[in-house]
Amino acid sequence: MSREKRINFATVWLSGCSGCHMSFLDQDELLIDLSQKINLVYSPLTDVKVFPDDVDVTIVEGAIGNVEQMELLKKVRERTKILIAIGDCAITGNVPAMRNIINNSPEEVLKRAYVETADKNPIIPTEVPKLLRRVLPLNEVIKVDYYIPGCPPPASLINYVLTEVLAGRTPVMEGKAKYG
Amino acid sequence: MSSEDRRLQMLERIMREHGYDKSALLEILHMAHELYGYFDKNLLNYISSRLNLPPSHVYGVASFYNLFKFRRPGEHVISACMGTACYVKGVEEIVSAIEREFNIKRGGSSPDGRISLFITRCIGACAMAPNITIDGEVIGRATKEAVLERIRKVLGGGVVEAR
Amino acid sequence: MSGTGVVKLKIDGVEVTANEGETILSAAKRAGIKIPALCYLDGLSSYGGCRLCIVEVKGSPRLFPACTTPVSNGMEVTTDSPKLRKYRKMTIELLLSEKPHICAICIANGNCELQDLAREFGVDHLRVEREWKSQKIDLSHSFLVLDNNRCILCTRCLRVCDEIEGVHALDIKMRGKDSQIIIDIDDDWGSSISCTSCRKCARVCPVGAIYVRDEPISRTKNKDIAQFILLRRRR
Amino acid sequence: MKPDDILRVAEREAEKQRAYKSRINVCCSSGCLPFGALQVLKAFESAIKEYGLEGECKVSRTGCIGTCSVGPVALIEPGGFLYQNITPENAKEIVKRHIISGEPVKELLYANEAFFKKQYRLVLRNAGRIDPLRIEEYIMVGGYSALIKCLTKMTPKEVIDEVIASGLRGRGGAGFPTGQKWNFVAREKATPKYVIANLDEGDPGVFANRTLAEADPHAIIEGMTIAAYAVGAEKGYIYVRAEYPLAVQTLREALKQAKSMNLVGENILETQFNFDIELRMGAGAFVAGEETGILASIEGRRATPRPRPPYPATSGLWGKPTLIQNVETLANVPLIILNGGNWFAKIGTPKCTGTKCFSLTGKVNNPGLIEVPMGITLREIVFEIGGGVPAGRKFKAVLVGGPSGGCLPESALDLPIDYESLTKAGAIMGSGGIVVIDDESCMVDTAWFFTDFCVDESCGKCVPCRVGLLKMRNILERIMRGEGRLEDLDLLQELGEYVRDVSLCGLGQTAPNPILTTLRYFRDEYIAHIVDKKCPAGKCFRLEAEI
Repeated sequence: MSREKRINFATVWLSGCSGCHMSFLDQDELLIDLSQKINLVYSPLTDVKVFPDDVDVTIVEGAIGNVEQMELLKKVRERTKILIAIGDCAITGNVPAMRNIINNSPEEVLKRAYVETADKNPIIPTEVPKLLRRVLPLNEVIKVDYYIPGCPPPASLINYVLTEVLAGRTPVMEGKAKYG
Repeated sequence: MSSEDRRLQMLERIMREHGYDKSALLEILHMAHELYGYFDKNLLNYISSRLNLPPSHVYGVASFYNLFKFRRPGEHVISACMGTACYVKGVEEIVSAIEREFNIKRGGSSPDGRISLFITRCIGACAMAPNITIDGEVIGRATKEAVLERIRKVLGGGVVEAR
Repeated sequence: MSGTGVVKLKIDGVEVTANEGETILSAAKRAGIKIPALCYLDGLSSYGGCRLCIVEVKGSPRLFPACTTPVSNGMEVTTDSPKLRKYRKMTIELLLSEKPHICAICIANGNCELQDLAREFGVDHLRVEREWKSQKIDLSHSFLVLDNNRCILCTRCLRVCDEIEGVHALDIKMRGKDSQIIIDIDDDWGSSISCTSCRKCARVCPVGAIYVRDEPISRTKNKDIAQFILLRRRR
Repeated sequence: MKPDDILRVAEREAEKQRAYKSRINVCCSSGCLPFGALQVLKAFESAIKEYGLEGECKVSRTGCIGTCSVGPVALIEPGGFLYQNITPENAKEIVKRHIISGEPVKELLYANEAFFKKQYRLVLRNAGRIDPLRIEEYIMVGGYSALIKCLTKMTPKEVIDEVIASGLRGRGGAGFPTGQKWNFVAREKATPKYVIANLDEGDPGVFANRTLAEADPHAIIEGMTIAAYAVGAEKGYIYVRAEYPLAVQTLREALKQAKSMNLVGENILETQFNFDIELRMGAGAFVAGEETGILASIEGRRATPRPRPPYPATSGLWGKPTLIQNVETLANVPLIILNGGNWFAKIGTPKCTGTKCFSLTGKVNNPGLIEVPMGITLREIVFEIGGGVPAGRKFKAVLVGGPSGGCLPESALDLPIDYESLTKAGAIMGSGGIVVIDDESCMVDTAWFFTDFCVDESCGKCVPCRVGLLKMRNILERIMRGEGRLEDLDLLQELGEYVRDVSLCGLGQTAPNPILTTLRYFRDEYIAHIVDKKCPAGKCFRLEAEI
């Protein structure tokens, strides 16, 4: 396959543990097939700093927890044709969103994390992106085209969905969408 | 006889009149609520043992119905009707005004425990909407000013008596 | 309820013979037709609350819960259709959104009927916002745990406690969105006077709301327990 | 007592009443009481005494006359002069000028003839005309003669046939044919059977049943006893909202009287027929008005409905055959028995016979309780009887059928009132609430209010109602905060249809109506909130923005 026919592919990592990216890599030898079809234009695995224009498919791991992530995600959406939410954090908020239980209050969350439970130097950091009041799943902010649930989703499921999407088909999720 | 004993005796009489019939639970709860003004766990446990009903059943039934309170209400009770007509005619504004002036939240009591503010379902006096009930007396076609004034009066009266 | 007569009906086009008074769910099960259900459990009374087992009956615009609707002669039942599928999917979606269900940290992960249903119906995301209010977790019992954050209010625990164990230690307090499982007069489980610690509630809980501490959930769960005891008693 | 004794009671009472030249009926219903009706009653009484007219003019406390917005009111007979906004001071004036000098006090008369013109009072035949606390007056105006007729001249089957011929349908909301329901219960073999009179009128903005009970409790009791005779029941319950203390009190007193005259109880009127009635009070749960919810509540349980079938007709109270009927339905029954089913069937429309009581409230000039023949249009109700919206405001919508009714726009006003037309338009008959909404109200906010009501009143048993409705309400709140998205409208629609189709009971099945109808008729208001971030009525966006 010539390089021209390859599609521009990106992966994005928001509030998540990177487990979904690990699972993505767990596709092992199947990644070789995949690499024939894609140009990896943006990813935590690359050193690209700015999310490029004209991306065909982007997979996004993690929930939206702060304003920086919110901005990035909106940019990603604008510049991507097909956006796939990968993993429970991106789909439901999952573990990162458990902080929502604490009164929807970032101040209390920060206090809990950096003051109450600190062994040394109990100080709330100031040079980090501002937290949103609530951690949000992707589809509460932008339009998501496909979802791959799981914590993390098994490599086989990731591969199935990508194969279908790259082939222009709609993946059938009945019997496959397992949270957790 | 203490008033506590008297109340218990009356409750016992009502249960006897109903033949300690389990299906009369709601009637008996009504009576107990009227006598005590609210439910606490001891009272519900007592009813459950007298009627030989599981305690969880009694608590489940009592907490299902809105009319029953589980906290001692304030000295004066204000209830705002949230029926459709009252809502359309702006009862919400009156309620917010009461909340602000007396530092009280709907469903709760003022910090000094002198007044409670409840939201009730339609009391059926829709043609006179909005309706606010203060200590059992319905004020129809209520205005914010009139209601606040009335509450101030009711509270003021209490202070005079206390002296 | 159980009559002596025999009725004939069609379920998904298959001719089925059933006893008068029998439910559609039970008749379908014998015919090998699986209808999804969550609050229903063999051996317990039918509740009709989860609405997963809704089916279409020819001639009626209404949908009927298969677990409570008795069969009748000549009835034509459809247990699967695009509409039913869409509605069942919505029910699962709503249940998942009602509480902060986080499979990743749940003891029942991998042994959960709600999780299984989500997979079966392909509920791969939620269109409605999830509730993130924290609810009471009762850890006061020496080995039983009640985590209201995971409860789907199917009432299997209530029914097994009332109908099989014969105690009725559990019930629901409040109503609507505020409904919650309680023990006795909303007491801590550890101080309950009526609970016999028989753990049947944990055995039948379809999710991870009631479980035995430090025990693998696969060992705790036993969906057949109610039916098993019922049959033993009839012996 | 025997039937003849009852007839003699009527004669004696009539004689007593004939001695009076005039009669002042003071409405002491829940509507007029807060405005000093009792003081007015006292003022009339003392004025009559002062002028020494005790033998000529009878002052009577009665139930509601309907014009609740101008209370306290009093009706002076003969002539049917209706006085409004009476105070103790002008009560004396009325006695002086009207009773003594025979000149009606024009400036105090209720001048709005349109309010009564299109009404047709069957159920409310005695409301405001007799003293509800005196059974003798009810008997005098023909009360209990239908029961006598049934017990002495008709078989239960004939009674049912008459009701079937009348075409009467349940007034509680769904409109199921009453006679057919009676047939179902009558043919059941299990005993004992029960009759339940449903007076759990929980819909906000509705007070028709309460008014009926306060004004004419014996009509309910008589209808109920006839129903019991027809279906073979021996025990009945009247289930009343505890929020209606005066109705409870009135019914309690009326039951006592009926029992003392042997019209309820054992061997009624010395026949073999036994029927006892007990009063049961609700405790603040809208869902307890649902057929199976009411059963659970009377049995002393949480008022959670259960799936039907089995229907209460086969398996109701304690698993026994049970007839559940709204009190308004029951109050129609004595008339049907006395005048015949065919007479009744001529009133209203062919498919929807008789009349319906409505509580007309909201932004309308003449709010109150009305009774109209079926088939009348909403326009006639709102603009003729109700006198339209107050000056300076514009009509926007009318909500028909309580919290789970539908919000209908101007274009639907020519709809005839009957079960089918209303359902088709997205509303329901419900228990008869009509709330007029003007341009000051926001339709999104209005839909939110009703949805919020149903969220609070949901019993929590089934998922669609417990969770689905809550999510719908939350989406509305998002829209009202200015954070709505256009996709929300499709989601609301989908959720609404789901909750309607999948919910266990009538509450859930109709709860999405306010949202579904506002989406259908007032979509532009939703879009204004979402796209322009504007509330056309200036009501919303008061909730704090969240993110």
